[in-house]
Amino acid sequence: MTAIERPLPRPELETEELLVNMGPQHPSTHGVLRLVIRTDGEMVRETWPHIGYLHRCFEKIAQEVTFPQVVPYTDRLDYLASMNNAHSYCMAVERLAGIKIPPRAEYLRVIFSELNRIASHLLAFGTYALDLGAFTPFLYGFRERELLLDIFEKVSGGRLLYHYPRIGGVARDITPEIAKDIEQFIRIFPQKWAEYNTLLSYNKIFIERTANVGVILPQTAIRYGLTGPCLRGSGVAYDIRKAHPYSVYDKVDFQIAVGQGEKGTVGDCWDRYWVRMVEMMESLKIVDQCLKGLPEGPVQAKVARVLRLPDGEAYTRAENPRGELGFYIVSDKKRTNAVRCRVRAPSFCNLSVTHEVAKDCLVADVVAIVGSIDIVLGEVDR
Amino acid sequence: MAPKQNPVAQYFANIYQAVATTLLGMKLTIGYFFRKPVTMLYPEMRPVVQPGARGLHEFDEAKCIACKMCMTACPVDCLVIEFEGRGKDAFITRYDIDYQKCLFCQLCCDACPTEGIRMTGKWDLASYDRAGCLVRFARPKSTEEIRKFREDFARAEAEKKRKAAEAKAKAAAEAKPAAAPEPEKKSEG
Amino acid sequence: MQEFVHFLQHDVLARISPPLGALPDQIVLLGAILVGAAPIVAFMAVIAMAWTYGERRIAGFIQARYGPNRVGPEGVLQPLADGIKLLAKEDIAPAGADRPLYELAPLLVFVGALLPFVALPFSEKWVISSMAAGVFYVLAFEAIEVIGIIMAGWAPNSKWSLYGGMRLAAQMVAYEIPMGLCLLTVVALAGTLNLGQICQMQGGAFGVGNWMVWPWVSPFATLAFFMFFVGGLAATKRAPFDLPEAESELVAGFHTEYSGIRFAFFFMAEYAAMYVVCAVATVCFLGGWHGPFREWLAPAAGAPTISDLLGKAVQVKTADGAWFVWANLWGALSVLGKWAFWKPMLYELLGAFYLIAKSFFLLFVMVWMRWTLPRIRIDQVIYMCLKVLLPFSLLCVLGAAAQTVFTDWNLLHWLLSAGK
Amino acid sequence: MSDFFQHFGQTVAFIAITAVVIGSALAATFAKSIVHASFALFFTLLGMAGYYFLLGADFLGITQVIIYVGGILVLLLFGVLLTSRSLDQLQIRSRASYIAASAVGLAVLAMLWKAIIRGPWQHVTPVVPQQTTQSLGRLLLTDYLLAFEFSSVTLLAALIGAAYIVRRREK
Repeated sequence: MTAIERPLPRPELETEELLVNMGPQHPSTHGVLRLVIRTDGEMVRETWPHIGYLHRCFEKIAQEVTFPQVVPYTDRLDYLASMNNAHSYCMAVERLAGIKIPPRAEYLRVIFSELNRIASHLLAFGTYALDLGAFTPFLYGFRERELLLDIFEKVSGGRLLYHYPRIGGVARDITPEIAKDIEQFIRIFPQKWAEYNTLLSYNKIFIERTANVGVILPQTAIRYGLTGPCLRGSGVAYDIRKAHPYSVYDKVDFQIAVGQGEKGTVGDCWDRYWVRMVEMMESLKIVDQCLKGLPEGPVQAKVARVLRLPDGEAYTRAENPRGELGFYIVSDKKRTNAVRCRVRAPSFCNLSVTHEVAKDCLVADVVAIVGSIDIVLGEVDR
Repeated sequence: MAPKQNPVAQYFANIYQAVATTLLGMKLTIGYFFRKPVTMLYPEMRPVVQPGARGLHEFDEAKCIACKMCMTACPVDCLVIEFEGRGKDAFITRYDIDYQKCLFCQLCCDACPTEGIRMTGKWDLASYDRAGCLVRFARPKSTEEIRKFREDFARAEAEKKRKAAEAKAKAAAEAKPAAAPEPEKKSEG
Repeated sequence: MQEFVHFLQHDVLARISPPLGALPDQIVLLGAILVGAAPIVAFMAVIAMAWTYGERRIAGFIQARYGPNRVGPEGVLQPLADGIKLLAKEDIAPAGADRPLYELAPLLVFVGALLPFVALPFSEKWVISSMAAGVFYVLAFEAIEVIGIIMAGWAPNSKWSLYGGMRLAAQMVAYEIPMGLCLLTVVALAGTLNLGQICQMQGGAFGVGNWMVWPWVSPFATLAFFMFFVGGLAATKRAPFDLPEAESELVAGFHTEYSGIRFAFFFMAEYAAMYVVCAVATVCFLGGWHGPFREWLAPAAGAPTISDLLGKAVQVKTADGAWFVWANLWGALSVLGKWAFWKPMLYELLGAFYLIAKSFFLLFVMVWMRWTLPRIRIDQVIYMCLKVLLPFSLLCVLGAAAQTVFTDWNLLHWLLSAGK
Repeated sequence: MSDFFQHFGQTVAFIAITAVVIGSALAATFAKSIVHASFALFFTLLGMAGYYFLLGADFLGITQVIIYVGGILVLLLFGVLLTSRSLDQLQIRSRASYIAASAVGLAVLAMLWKAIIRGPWQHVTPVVPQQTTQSLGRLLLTDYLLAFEFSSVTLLAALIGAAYIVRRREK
């Protein structure tokens, strides 16, 4: 806490600065993030994010339990994007083990990863509206997310923690009924999306609250290692699905959503928000294409019951709804568990920029900025 | 970036936008006001659980072969199994799942070779105390029963052993030079 | 005030029994205040309770869900259950709180919300004090609420509360100016500060033709109405101006540390203040108690008043030497069978119905807006007040002044009501 | 008899209001915390409004509330609450300041006393003008227009001056 005492240029009028603890029990900190903000009246001079409140030793656990047993734990990293997390982890193990998974499983993984991206962005949209004081979009977002959760429940049995991608494929095949549900969702969603835009995206108050607020310059974003919508919101067209295609992403056609500075400056909160909104529609396109091109075949490759990986290390990354989720695994052929498992969590890296961005702004802006970065504390603290 | 506008025009445009977008939003919300809610009245209307949902476990003692695969597969060690005997005739004395620890990951069910343990859609798992979180799936057995099974099992084992020894002796008697000792099975539990 | 006391003395008490009529003014007034205060508090409580339920139900439907529906039929008893819960709750004060101020603050806020009801008409005759400067009075006593809330922000020794209090003070002080100017528009057009008189001249054709809000009466008043409503949203800290209690920024603002019955006071004060703003808007812009079909019930010029009727009915009996009220109960009850008694009663009742219905409609719009819009930032709140509302409300006042000078209000009134 | 009660009631009200005013004024003077002093001032100002109401000057009473309570006191509280904590504990630091403050206070008291003694007091039956607001407005815009305008211009000048003093200087 020594940094707090660092003197800043004094304002003209002698005022008293206040050190305020925002969180961990605060309505707008997305879980248990603790922000220490130094304020001068309504102006925030500096913000320090404090993390670790939700630490659950994920990496240590991942080194203790066997490889298939880690998969349900990855669900709990970014609990809003379980499909994507497990996808990334399974890819790492498969790469080390040299398992080639059946094409149908690849397609299913992509379909559900993208649907989960929509679900996650719907929640991000809703909570962001909540941060800015609009309650209703939150529930509308939940309403559509519920449709997705029903689909996930049908296919995986879980509503939040799916444990659907498994090492060597996916847990279950989809039934025609599930395929129909997904098609139905693809049909109705664009109209709901337009409603969100009417209600929130193009609302003048919302634009005023987010445009030109919390501008992250492209170079700042790159310097802090931001990924995902936070990076693309700053106008950098970097998406792992395009830059380093994995799974079947090279076979589908979609655009990278990039912040244009449509309502204000490139890299402001509105841009980050808008990237998420556009990504929902792009994900819908991917799901549509994958569903149409879904090959027949098994969904699970042959995997040894007691999985031992050869000596080696692997790092795989996947585009999570929040950015680049990487798993680095070191394995030993004598062991059934990883020697080292390290997670490169997007929320953790994205959160680091808060200190740089959330300063010399209003208290309300801090909420808007933290909300627009869209962190999940389960992943930040791991 | 919006084209640079005359500040006066910008001022009025802002006011217009603020009013217009507010009215649009209000039109949308009032539309929902007159529509039927999508939520359900919970205790009266129960949500339909999809087939294959991962809820409370269901344990079939008859199918269990006491192979302990579920116990091994569990990432959180929430499963405890104790039994007498082995294989198809195993006598399960204890099959507990501690739902304070359970992840509902279904790895136990996937590991089970006989589908003796599987998950049902039962999701209403609240209990008033911690003791309620520990669910004993196996039918409780009296010590008498266990003792009886032990005796029976020991007798059967002895019988089996005797038979095996007899067969061995017979085989040895039939072909003396080709005698090889049968690998001994290790008994578990 | 004086007339009211005289009315009580001569028309009510003296007719019940002559010695009662000889009671001194002050005693009568004190009695009237005590008797009169109870219904106001009750009315305020009922409004607050009705709207806590209404707000949650409306929010529910807007958000495609049900809202409270468990306690009583359709959940209408929910506010009662909440009230009992709040009353029964432990009253917690944070350590380090300034106890006297902490305890005084909710009361001040409550009193501040209660005082405007004194000048607020409920119907043409149903008004506690028809004071000359009614418009001004209603605006003034919101100031007490501001002080109460600053106190509530400071006393619990919580930073979030302090922020809430400061924000509210800034907001309310700023928005009082455009709100006052918007009302001044009406005052300029009507030529009086008396709420009753302002309302009285808005009848017009069919009871709706002459409302201030209609552009043909005065386009400036139309504009002023909308600005008054926006200002009212800000002054009652309703979304999108709910920064003082912005839950995503300040936890709960100035009432973060309050619980139980003290919290209930804040809550009731908020809804009462909302009703006051809506009722003032109704009285000044939306024709108050005027509405269709009401003039059919209008009493004729020489028609006896209710108190006349009552007095007469009672007096028949007093001639026999029976002094007490219960002795004359039959006479009093017999009045109930007369249309002449019911007609003015219905006339007032219909007026009250129109006024409260219109106010409730505005309240509904407030709730509707709250569940639609995001929250504005504090600098935008002040920008909106000083750079948008203030110039336009000044324009309204000037325009209205010009209108009264160049066109005769009475002429316009005459033209519009010529049809009937 | 009614007349007696009229006076009696007024007297009671006057005494009650005076008690509030004097009590809160004393509290404002001797309060340890400047915040408490400010809140005590609130009751003093409200009591003053009560005097106006008692005299039948309802418009003036409301103005007192709206200007002093709603405006000035809120600004005062704003200043007090947003400035440094060191002001929280108000205390007179030295004997010299004690003496100086007492001297000034006594001087003011002496002047007031003289005014009270010299004042041409007479008993008039209070005539409650029915239309205080209108007559006040008329007077302000006719006889006292110059004074009215002058005071408003003075206030405006003060406002601009304050804004000028607290402006941010470019370096």
